[in-house]
Amino acid sequence: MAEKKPTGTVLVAGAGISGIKAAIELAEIGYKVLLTDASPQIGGILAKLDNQFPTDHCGMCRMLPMVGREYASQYCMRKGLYHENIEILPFTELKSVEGDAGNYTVELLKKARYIDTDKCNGLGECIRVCPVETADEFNHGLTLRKAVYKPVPHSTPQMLLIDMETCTRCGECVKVCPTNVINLSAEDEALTRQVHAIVLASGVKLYNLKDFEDAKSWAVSPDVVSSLAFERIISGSGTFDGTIRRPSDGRPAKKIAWVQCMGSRNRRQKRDYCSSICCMFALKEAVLAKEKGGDEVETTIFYMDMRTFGKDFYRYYERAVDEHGVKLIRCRVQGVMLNPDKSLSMRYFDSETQEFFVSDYHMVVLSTGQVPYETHQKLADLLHVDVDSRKLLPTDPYDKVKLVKPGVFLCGSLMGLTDISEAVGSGIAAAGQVSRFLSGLDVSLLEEEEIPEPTAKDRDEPLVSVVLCKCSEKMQESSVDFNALGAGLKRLNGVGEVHILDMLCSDEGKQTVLDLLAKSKCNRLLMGACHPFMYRKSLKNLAKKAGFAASLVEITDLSSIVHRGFFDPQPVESGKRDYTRLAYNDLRGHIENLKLKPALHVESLSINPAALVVGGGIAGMHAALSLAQRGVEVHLVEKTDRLGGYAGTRIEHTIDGLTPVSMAKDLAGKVLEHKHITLHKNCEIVATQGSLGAFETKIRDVSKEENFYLTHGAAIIATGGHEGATDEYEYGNSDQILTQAELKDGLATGEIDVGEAETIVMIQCVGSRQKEGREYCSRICCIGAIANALAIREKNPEARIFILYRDVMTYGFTEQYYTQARLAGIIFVSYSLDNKPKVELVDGSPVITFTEPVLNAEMQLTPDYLILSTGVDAEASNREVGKAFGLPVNEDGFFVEADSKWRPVEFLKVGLYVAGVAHSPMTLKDAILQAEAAAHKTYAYLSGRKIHTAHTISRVHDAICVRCQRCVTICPYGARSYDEALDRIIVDGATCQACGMCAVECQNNAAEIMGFSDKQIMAVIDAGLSKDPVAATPD
Amino acid sequence: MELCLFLGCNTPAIRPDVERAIRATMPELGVDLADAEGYVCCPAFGSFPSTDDDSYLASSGWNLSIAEAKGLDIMVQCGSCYSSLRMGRDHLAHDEEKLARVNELIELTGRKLECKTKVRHVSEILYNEVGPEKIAKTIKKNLNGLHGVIQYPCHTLFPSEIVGFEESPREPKALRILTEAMGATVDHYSRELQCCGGAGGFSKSSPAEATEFTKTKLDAIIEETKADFIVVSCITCLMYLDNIQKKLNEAEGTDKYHIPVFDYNQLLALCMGFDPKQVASICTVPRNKVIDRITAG
Amino acid sequence: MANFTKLSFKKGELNQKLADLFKGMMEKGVVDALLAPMIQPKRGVMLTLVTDPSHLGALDPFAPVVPVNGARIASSITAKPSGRKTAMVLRSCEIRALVELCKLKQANLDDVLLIGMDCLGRYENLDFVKLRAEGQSSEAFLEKALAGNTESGGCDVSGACKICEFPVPDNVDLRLCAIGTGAEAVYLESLTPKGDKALEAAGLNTGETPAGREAAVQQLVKKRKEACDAALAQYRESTPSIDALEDRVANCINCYNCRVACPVCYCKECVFVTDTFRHNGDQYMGWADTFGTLKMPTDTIFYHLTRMSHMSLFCVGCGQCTSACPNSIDLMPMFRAAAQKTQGRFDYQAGRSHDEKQPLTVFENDELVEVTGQVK
Amino acid sequence: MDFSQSDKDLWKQIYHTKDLLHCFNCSTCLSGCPASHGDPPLLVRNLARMVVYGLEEDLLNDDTPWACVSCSRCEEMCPMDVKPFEMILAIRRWQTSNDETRVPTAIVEIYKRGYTQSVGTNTELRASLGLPELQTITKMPEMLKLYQEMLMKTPVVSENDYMFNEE
Repeated sequence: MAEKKPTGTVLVAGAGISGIKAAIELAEIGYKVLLTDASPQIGGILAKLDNQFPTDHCGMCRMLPMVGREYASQYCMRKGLYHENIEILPFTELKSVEGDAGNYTVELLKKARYIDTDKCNGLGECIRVCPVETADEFNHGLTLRKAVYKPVPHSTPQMLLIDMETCTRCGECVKVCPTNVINLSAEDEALTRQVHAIVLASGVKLYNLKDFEDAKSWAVSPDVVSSLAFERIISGSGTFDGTIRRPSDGRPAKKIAWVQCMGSRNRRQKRDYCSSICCMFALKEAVLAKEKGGDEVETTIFYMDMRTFGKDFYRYYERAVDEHGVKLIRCRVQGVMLNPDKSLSMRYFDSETQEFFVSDYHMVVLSTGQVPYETHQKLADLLHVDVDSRKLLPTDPYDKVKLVKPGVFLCGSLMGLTDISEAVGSGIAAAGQVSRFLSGLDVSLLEEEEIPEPTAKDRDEPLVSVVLCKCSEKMQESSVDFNALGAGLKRLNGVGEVHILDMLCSDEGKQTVLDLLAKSKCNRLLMGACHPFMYRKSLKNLAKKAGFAASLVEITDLSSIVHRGFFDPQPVESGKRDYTRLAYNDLRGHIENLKLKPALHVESLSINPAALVVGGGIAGMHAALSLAQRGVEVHLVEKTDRLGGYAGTRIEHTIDGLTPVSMAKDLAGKVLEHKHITLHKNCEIVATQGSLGAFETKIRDVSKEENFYLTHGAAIIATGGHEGATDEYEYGNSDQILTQAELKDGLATGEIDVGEAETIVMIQCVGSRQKEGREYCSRICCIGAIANALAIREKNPEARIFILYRDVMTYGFTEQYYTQARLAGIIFVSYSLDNKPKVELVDGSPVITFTEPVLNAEMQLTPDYLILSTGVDAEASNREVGKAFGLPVNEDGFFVEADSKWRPVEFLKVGLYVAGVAHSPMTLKDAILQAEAAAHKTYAYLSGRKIHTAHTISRVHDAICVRCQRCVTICPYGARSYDEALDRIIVDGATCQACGMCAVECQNNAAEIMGFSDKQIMAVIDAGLSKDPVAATPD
Repeated sequence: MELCLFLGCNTPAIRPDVERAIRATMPELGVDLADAEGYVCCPAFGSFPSTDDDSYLASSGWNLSIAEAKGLDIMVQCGSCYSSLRMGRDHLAHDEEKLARVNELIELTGRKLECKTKVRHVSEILYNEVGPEKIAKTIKKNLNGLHGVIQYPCHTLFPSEIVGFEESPREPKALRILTEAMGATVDHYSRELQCCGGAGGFSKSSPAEATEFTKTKLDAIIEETKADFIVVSCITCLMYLDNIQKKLNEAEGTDKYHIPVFDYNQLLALCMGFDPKQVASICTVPRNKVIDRITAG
Repeated sequence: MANFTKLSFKKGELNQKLADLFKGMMEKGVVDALLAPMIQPKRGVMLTLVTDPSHLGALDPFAPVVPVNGARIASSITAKPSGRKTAMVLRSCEIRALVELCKLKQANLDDVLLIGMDCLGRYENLDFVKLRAEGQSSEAFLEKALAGNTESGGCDVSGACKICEFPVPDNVDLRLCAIGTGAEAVYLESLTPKGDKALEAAGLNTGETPAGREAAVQQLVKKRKEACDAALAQYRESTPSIDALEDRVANCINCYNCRVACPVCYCKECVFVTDTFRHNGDQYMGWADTFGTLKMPTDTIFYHLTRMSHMSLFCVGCGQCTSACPNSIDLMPMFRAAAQKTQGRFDYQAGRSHDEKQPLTVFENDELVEVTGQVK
Repeated sequence: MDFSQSDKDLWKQIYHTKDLLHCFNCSTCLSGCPASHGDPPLLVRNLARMVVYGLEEDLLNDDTPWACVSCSRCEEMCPMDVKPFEMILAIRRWQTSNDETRVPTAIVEIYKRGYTQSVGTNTELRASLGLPELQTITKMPEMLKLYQEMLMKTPVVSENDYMFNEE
């Protein structure tokens, strides 16, 4: 007998968003995932954030799978995560890792919660009676909690636990618990698991105001808070119901200051790095403060460099300053002084006027960053590896998510603090790397769920079977009369049977139901139970086993009504609400709905398992190879006659020791050799049609002047970019004025000799970060300029090198290069957008005049060379490629991803992905990370697993459709199109998210979300309003 | 223990009652003091440290070697002397070349410097070596019912890695705990960590601004606390905060500023029952009220 | 500058003059066909599609009657274009409805030379037939109406016309002007390059501008607006509640005539005749159970509210709904009052311009963000 | 100001240390500096820039380094560990060595009697407080001589010996 291969199993340690994303991506392609988190909850930092840049809303649910979404359940991610293939272990620490690549034994310690959360109803009687009060971690100590508490107030189901540090063991909670789930003598549980790969996603320790010396100049009042605590203060579910008040006395905070770089960019405290995300965080908070607190709220940010380097960050910054009036002051302040009236004084220097000012604030928010070394050292010890020279986990030089130890990957803030987009992107990329790694091992996938064929029974006259769970006897006594309820429902037209059971969630309960349903003649099923979030999946499986079509099963939260009745303090005699009636009307609504509901069936999409990659730069080649390695046929289309793109042909060395040109050569060699990759050089995209699994793209071979067609299941756009052009600063009028790329080339070829040069000046942000220009940061120019300056310094130690900048964008650990440059004697001088340096040609040579900001003095430089950092431009062909694929391109010429935070490499149209500079200017490592992520998203659909549409998608009633095409215009996902040849509106079932916009818009109900017809909705409303007696005489 | 007392210039010359207080109290607490015969200027930051390394470090070396010859650590009360000596020692201890040069220069004294001698501040000795408990036990009278505020000497705080002894230079507590050990209530105020304004060239080059600067501190004390006195442990702080109050009153035509200023050891001496005339007699702002309370108590 | 061509006619020969005009246009190949009101052999005046110019003798564009809103007819002819150049002579309410239908892809004006005509109102169909039988001519109506009197033999023009602020059509290539043009003359005004070309091809020279026209139009519009405000105020006062509204449509019999007559009710088949409103017996019984009684037919107020929610954004106020009702329910003020609010909400006016996007079909950038998170 | 006129290597003369080069003009040194309240204010950050730029003349004429109270708060707070107080002292030294009028008179006093002021001469007052006579160097002529001899070997005294040998 052949031995069964083990199921590919992955440990994802850390359930913040990057870990969750990695877990979902792996689970979706059929691997078993263990998702652990050391804290009692999942969600990480994001559980605390109500509002995220740039929409200032939440959008966490958008990281869930888009196609066949019912199989992962689509719901609010802030409440929880449920996935068949993911075992979630909160409050579990990783204790040890032993073994080799592909065969790791991990020891986990599952800490005792003292509450059986599977059975807890989450209503919190225990919390009410607990006598202990202590600072609440979730609200950063701004509020109090009990010893038994909900770690995240909005999670569902409530994952309560008891904090034994503060618990007095008085036992009151045990007495009142209606479900008997509290065990004060529970113990931690040690678990040992075998896994094939590990993803580290634990995040890093964050700077806080308690543990660090340099915070003590600030922590003088409760009104000095960290940026995360401020997030809780303004949260609707936070400390003051979303109004902005200072913690000390709850009075409105009208003047708020943010202080940047708290704990970061500090050589003295051995933290010479930037924490990357704090500038945007502060801008967002300042804008939110204005929005929530009104215009009279004054917001001031004290900063050194406003690091708005990411996509759309600069525009947000402009809006914050221009539209919202957020004030920015470039000054690092020593500390804050607490005044007797509780206001907080800060003294700062205004360089422009060369004067000091003292300002009083109601609240001071410290933009606290990361303290990574401790976390990295701990993980390195656990993995038996050494930290690298940066004191961080040793990673592959090109792959940020790949550890040097095989089979171990990392994502999220372990790479340095990441914003949501990077965290999500790295989670996908890590999943991609794991998938590539596991594809080389002898492991199997979890079996795919069988989708049953439609049966004739579904089309019979509707007959509903009703199964109700009484939950706990203890509760139903005082609230819902189940006998009357059952009798009432049984009387209804179309109800075949009513079963009232107890403990449906137990194994016996399930068996009982199965036995009952096996005998049933009904073809529709309504189950009234508890915790539908948690049990929906298992109850649906039960129904499936009993032969019910998935779309004809409804599960409703009956327990909330029972519980509400139980806890309603009003005595029956003084007019307590009739909870039996409430339950009856609710259930009746479901019954009426079920009666009218058609049997819906999912469609198994036919998937062409080939991918198209547009662009043969490093990102494109990396993506192609990532897919090909996993057996996917790839067509790589490159418009020029050579591979490598901009970086792979122009950049020999980067400051962090990478060699893009030789790397590109290496990749090109692999691409050419790979049996799964077909290269199409000199080819342009003409047009594309089709949808996920079945695209057909017309391609023009420019050299042969002929067109041909490629069919593919998905595509990755990796069209790249190039150095920007300029005519500013006398560029083109002197051979002493060059761009950074020209300098780099000239230095490499020796055409430019800086050996004798006395002075070299570089100007940053040429044509960038301004209206009517590149209204974005190109992200790589500051580091590029520093690299060039250091190269000059090496050839000529005596030359004076000046870099005129607006904000030095050496975010994250690249801050070290800024420091390195200063140490090499390179002089950095800032200028402001409204007072740019002026360049004149005197006898053909550039003379630069500018206002020196520190001394506020006019200065002049006469350099041998003036070097301009002109930023990164999008490829001009992006617009045509965008048009061909029907993909949006922003005003800067970069592709617009589906969601800037939660779906960074996807387009709204399913099956199309973006990677690299086509998305926005980024570093080589980031481009590779995106390529890996895009490749993985592609692979998830092309891996050979069945891809189903959801039951619930929108459809068109052709007979009553007038083809006015309003629905096509309105569909935010581009799932609807008008087919001229057929004269019909077509719905792309994979792309449709059933948002319902078309159904709302369509005047005539020709657009309908299946299973949500007007008739059903009206029937539910009628049932909700029904007043007939529940049951006159119970049987 | 025995320590070599480095007095500097202001204390013995202008406020010898502080010297008296130190000499009176420390032995009572088990700290015997030896004199540094032939010591010279620390040197003050405005002197040799502002001209060249040689003259600065040679003077430091001169002083350090006196104590080193006795095999004793140095104890200082004056903040400037403490900081200058400690920084000088730090330079020498970490730079063999400089140490060699200094030894070359002080060779004529016949002394040799190995930088074994440590430089310690009197408040650090009281806090770490003696301890608040011992002080509480030793005193005969106390400050019960009196409110004090602290003026921490900047020179004992910054830069912490060279001069510091507090757990946190941003949240110093030694003087508070020592003062509380004598029964006083210590009030916090917003400008607690602000410099007295008396050291260096500031008060000479910008007298009006320097006075205004110190005024903000005194105003904060008056408005925010119930201070009966200010506790210092630096001769500059003592003299400056004491003398400026009279100036302020004269300039503003008020008597608003009348908070007596004491060196910590003076309060200690009073609580130990020493004669106020000897240990706390020289001042601008009258100290009678506080002294009377202590002696009466 | 507007291009006007003066068309003088002898008393009683207006229709002849116009017939000559269009005949010339067709013969010169300016257009292949003409859609215009023509006198029918037996009775009445109807829009008629003419491809043979010899039949133009029956032309009567100014006949004060609109049996069917012409936008519907224009939609039928152009939704799937014939490729034939067609002149269409329509009134303001018809043209405004046509503009909406174009936006809804139910009509296409590429091949159409749109000729609008000044309109002083229409009689209800039966009234018109009666007046014609009594010998009233279009010319006589025009003369009397221009003098400010539309009442004749106990009949008056429809309520919708009395409060119509758009006696002069916009968004046309050519305009047949009768207001403020003086006796025995109408003008043909060109408003577009297409119109200019047509005039030129027809060999018509442009000449003087009718001097009194602007003032006369303004005065008429002002009068109509005042009447409109008064009528809507009166309606709102008389219908302050949902009960009053229900009372207003109490006699509705679900014949759906109003829906058929409405030019902007553009659906092929109305949702009210689909399964959605075909209920089972137990459904009726259930409703009856809730209140003890159930008025039949059901869904009448629901029908009107639904139609209102669908159509009020496009309503041009032509009043065909009122005219169509066999039970004399005056629906026009209901729709006009609602339309005034709903269109006002979006700063939209049905039929005002081809370029204005219909409300609820366009999203502001930041509106979609909330659905998808995408930032454009 | 034209940079071609400034001395790019001036910083090496004044404060030749990597610490200075770390400075990124963040202004932390300014906000808590007591002497920054002066008129003119002591602006440590600006001085650092002037040193880096090599603005020799401006620096030579700048009195503000002498207003420093030596509290060293800037040293504690400086996130780049520029050691600004050390820099202030370094600027003073450079000024002194380039401009004899900058030589502080205090050092003449110290040379003469070991201290900036007369220590140990208040014998009566001291006695009244019960204090012993103090063994100051002033009272130990041979020792003082050795001290003077030693100082004479240091640059500031030897180069400006006329100031010390008046008598």
